[in-house]
Amino acid sequence: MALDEQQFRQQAQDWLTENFPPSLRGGRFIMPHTQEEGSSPSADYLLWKQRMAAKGWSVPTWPSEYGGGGLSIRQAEILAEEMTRAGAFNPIGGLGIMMLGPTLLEYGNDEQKARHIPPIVRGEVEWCQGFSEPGAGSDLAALRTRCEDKGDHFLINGQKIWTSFAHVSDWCFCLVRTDTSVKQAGISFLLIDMKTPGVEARPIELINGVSHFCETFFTDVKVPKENLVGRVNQGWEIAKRLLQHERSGLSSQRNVANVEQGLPHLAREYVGTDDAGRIADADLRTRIVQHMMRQEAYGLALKHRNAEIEAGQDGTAPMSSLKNLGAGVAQELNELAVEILGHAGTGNRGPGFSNTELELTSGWLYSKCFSIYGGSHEIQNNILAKRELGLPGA
Amino acid sequence: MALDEQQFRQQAQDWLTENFPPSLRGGRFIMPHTQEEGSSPSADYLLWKQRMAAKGWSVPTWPSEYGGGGLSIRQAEILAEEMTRAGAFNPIGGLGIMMLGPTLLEYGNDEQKARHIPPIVRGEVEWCQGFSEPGAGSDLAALRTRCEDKGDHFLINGQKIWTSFAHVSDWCFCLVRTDTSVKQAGISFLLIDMKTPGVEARPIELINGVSHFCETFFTDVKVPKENLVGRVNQGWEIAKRLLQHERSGLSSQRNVANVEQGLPHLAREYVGTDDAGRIADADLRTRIVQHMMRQEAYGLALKHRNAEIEAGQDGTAPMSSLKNLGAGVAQELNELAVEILGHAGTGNRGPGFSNTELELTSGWLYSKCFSIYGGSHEIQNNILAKRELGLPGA
Amino acid sequence: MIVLSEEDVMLKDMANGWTADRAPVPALRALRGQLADTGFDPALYAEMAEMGWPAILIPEEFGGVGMNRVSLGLIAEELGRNLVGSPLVWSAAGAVSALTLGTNQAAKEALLPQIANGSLAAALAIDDENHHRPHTISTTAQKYESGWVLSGAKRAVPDATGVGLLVIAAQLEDTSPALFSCPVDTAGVTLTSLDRIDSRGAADIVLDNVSLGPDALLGQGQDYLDTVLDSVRAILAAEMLGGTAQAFETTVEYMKTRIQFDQPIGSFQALQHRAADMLGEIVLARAAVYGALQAIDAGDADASRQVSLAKAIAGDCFRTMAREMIQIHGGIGMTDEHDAGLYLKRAHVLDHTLGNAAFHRERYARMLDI
Amino acid sequence: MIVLSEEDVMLKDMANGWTADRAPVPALRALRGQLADTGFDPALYAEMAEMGWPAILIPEEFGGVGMNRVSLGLIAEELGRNLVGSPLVWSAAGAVSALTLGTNQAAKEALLPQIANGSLAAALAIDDENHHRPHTISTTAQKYESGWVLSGAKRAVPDATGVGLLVIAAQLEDTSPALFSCPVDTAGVTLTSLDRIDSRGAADIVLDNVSLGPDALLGQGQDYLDTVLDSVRAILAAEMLGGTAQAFETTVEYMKTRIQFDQPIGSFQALQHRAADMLGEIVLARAAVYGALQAIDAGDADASRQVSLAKAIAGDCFRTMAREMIQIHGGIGMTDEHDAGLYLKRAHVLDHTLGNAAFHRERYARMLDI
Repeated sequence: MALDEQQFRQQAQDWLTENFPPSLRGGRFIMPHTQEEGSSPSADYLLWKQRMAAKGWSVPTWPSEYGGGGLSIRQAEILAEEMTRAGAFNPIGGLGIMMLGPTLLEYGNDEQKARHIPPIVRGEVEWCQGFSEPGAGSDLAALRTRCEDKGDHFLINGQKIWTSFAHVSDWCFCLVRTDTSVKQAGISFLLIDMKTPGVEARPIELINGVSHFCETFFTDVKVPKENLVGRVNQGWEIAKRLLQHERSGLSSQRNVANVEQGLPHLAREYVGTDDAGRIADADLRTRIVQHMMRQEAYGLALKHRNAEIEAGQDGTAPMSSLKNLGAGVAQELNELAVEILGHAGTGNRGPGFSNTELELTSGWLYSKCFSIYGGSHEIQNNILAKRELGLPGA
Repeated sequence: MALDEQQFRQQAQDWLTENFPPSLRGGRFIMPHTQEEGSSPSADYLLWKQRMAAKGWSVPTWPSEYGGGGLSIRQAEILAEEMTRAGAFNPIGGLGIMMLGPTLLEYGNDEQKARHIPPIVRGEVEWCQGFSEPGAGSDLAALRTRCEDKGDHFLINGQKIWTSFAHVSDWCFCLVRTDTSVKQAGISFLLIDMKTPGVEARPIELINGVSHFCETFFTDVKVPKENLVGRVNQGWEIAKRLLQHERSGLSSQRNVANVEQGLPHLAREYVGTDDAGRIADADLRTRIVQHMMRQEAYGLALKHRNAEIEAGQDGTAPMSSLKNLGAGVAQELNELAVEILGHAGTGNRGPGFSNTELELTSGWLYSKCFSIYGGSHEIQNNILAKRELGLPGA
Repeated sequence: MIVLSEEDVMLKDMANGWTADRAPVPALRALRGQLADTGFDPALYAEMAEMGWPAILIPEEFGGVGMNRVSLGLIAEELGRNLVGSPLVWSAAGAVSALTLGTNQAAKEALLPQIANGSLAAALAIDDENHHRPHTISTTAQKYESGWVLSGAKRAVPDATGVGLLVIAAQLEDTSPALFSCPVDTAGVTLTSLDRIDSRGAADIVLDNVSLGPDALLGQGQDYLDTVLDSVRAILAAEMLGGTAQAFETTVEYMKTRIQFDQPIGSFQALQHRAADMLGEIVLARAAVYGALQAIDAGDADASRQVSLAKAIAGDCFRTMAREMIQIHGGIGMTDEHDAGLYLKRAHVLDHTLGNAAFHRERYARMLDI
Repeated sequence: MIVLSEEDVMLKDMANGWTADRAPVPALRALRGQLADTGFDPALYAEMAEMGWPAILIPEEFGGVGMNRVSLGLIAEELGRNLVGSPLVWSAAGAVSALTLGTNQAAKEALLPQIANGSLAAALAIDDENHHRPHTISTTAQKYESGWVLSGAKRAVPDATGVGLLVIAAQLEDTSPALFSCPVDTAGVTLTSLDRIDSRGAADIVLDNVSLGPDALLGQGQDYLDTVLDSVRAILAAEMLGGTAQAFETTVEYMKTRIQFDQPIGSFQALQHRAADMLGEIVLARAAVYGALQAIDAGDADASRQVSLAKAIAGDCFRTMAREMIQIHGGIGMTDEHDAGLYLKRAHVLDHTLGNAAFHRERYARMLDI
């Protein structure tokens, strides 16, 4: 098996050498949504996207039947390592890949899979998630968006919130209430075309000025019955599975993109070093070190989980723990980054602040939602107490 | 008023110069209980005790009618400052002073006050507290020790636990169940002579080897009816008040007696300093500094509370907060002390460890109960959530 | 002691009422986009002056009311509760301390009455770069027969764009630091207005051979500078305490009303205990802040250490509370529309003003020779 | 990766079963008061030897089984769960690494087979004083024609009283450190048995001109010493991980059974969330510990850093968990009769063995040039 791994590593290297445009080296994923904000991808970016889509390596472990890479988790890990080594990156992303795809592969019918998955693989269709409502945040199952069976179609009325990028998405996977007499058991899972009349998305401005989260209103929206995933009232089961994919996706993100050369580098630049070459502020240095150790241990925990899954074992690290740890480590990183910047980490807009400084400051503010979205820290702890530790309810 | 304060300060100084035996300078309170362990107090100690008792300054704020000092809180504070300055200390202490006395002054009848308070002031009678039971720890009101009205006396049967120094105490103030049909409202407050037949106290050994907490068994114990404080079934109300005195007493203890010259001194001795004269281990130094700042802020909080009470205002700092903060600061101190000692902080008994090292290590282990006794950290937080913050019940 | 005089209680109640009425949080929001102008509302500052607030520390002989730092701290705490924008702290604690602790009688006579009546507001320009290092000032002041020439750059000076007077830290030729008074429109002074996250005014300042008269020097020496800075830091700590208290109270109220799982989230014990622990932290912060103010008022020998204690503890406490405010509010706390983000941003900026918590922990340690 | 081979799974199950059966926590209690003798039960160590545990890292040519550090770590973890007393770590990881990483062929041939079969147990005498400072060893070794003379003192050497062999760190004349093998009954070696809180054996050692043969030198140089120490530290971290895991599981079980306010205390959300957060800390510790063991096995260039990561995180985690164990158990957790105190005491001693968490954080920082 180590030999096979070596062979695959060589193949990946060769393919990357041939196909990854050197001009993109060190670049990163550009969300299609952000194109409207002026940073449209280069021709090389589009070429790279096309090649990765054709190879199926945008989703390396999905079945090749639907355009995926058909790789094992270990091979995907090797691929990721080789991409890092080559300065390459995955040019295709989004909620379709992180959440809906894996869910459809499990719960979708053949027609739904054939229709929706290949465009996700190719990065052609953007999906948003219609789960939370104003009165249903942590208590997601309290959702009230109404879905009536009108014979030849469903009729949707209600309001969602925190629908990221709803205003620029093509489709929405949505939880709707199909039975008001029960709570979890009255929810269904629906795919809604965002261009359907009656759908309106209004961006909400966040504390760092970005506004990709929306309020989304559904007013007499007609949805074809073929867009129901699973059975009527099976939505909660499907949603729980999808949320596992979300936790998994969120827990594997390192959320460190903004500080590419690391905190010590930033600290040396902004705070300086003492005679022994140590970061000059001993109190700050102590906290940077503690953080880096947590960061490294967390990286090892992710690596171990992947190895376990690859080996067909149950992961020893619960996904909810990884989600919380990942959020905590990333928030810590962002806190330290702005502390290192000092006054330079207090800017809203230039002049007086470099773009990097503004990005770090904005990123710090945004990082506060890591422990809220995808199931808050508190909700993950409830899950852990019940499912992992078997503690009794109140 | 500032003038009065100055006058009183002078009086206190004068009295201390005349009455405090110089041989005791820098000494400290010796619990009468510990005499059996060989450290019997000197003749000067007994003289000092007798003088303080006669002056009533063992309990400076208690009414002079019952032998107290009749001072204001501010005067008591000045007295404490002057005693510190003179290297003096209060030679009389214990639960009678900290808990029962204030409670009896409020709820006791004239006969009870006249009988029990003067001996407490003089440090002649030691009291223990019979509250907790094996099934009633944090949930104190679940207590089951039975008290039957036998006409001319009460008959007590049951078991208490964590009765500190029960095995060497003269009397016990005790919560007993007088009505099994209700919870809090079925509890009474009783004074029990520990020499009564049927009372048996068995010391429990703690993790640091001390064993002043006891299991106390009551088997057909007859208690005169005059020993009931307040009314039958009024015990919970009285106990809550008494527990406030306990919290107050616990929160004012600094619990730092073991590290008299402070952590920096200890660290300089055991860890050393760097070229700039700082404690050599930067990580440890950072934590020592943080601790000392919390310690100082906590000291200020206590001082402020006394000033507020003196001025007849409601304290802005809740007693439960002070209890938790005090316990936390003291535990932190003890953790740091043993970390500073290194291997020297791992001893159970000599040779190889000095007495100071053994005391610090034992004190560290014992400090773990600061957040448990007198109402655990969790119970104080429940109290704060309900009473201070007005948060709803589950 | 924290026990307030009747006078102080009246002052505090007045500040509380005025702030709630005239300068609630929406008043801060209204400042956004106007930062190139003043960074605060001059009309509101005029009202503060009418109430005598800038004059609190000014001796009566110079038109002031001669109250103490505890009094000013009480006002700062109330302003902090609603994140009120104004140059009060810098004028009433900063410039006033620079003048009263200094030796320049002419400047006192000229400036203190104007500060007292609110016609002159001031800013303090201390930091040369992104971190607070008051013992290594790089801006220089050279003495000539005709007066002084200042050269250098000052970073992120709060409220500089809206005031008439700058008090500038510069290094003398013997390397000791000094403070200079400098009208903001002096030739060679260039302000670049900053747009900072807390929506308050601030500017970078370039000092290009700025000529000042011989009377511009207010005082000199490291002790003098430290004492002036401590006077401001203690008041900033009081402002942070107010912000913390308000963030806490708002959060506890939200916990009583937000329903999830068919009950108010404040009924969940995990949140209850976090709120209870937070209450304890505020107890510590309050004790430290009023301890520091009183220590300055009493002229205690260890007042500087008490100030660092207060600034560090209040800074950490406000940051932590603002984070908890967002976390407990959940998604809504992340929106610009909600106030939680404003508290977080203000906590961050205040923490970094005149030395963050780490700076003051280190200063505390050195003062105790640890 | 943490994925275990079938062989390792078998080993782990075996260790788990044996420990539960033969060496549960009461076996540690039984050692109390016998510390002047061995500090561990020789009969139990003989059973471990029969199972081949001391031989795990020893190459087959010297009578060993040639498995890797992950395998030994799994055993240490299981022993740590029940606080088993034995010189296994010092013999199987310490002395064996000192020999196999060294250059002394004669010593390997003489000693490794005895260690493998359990007839010779060893202790590592590193620290000269109360803190772990392996880069400033004060014990000296002087070379003479007839061999070596060691002088100095060693502090708190674990299990020294019950073993036959001491491996002693001393400074050569060129100031580089070296390790020497020294039978415990060599003339000039004086042991003072220590009574420590963890009820395990340890001794202070005085080396008064101890003469050793020319073959006593096992290896030398700072790298050599660091690598030997890392080998032990990683196994100690695994032992701490086991202790943490057991303390956690015992506490969670207690939460399910202890009734207060008419319900199991485990139904209180404040405790639930603390347990959930603690679970996350154990996830990190486990990842760090197995990461370090694998890094050594793989000969990774950054293995030393990984070891410091593991030792620091496992040390903090075990301490924190032991404190929580007592707190959640309440009064009963404070009694000597309950096991909680034993976990706290063992956590404390293990943390301070071969460098506590602060030592390893600093070492980690220096290796990353922070």
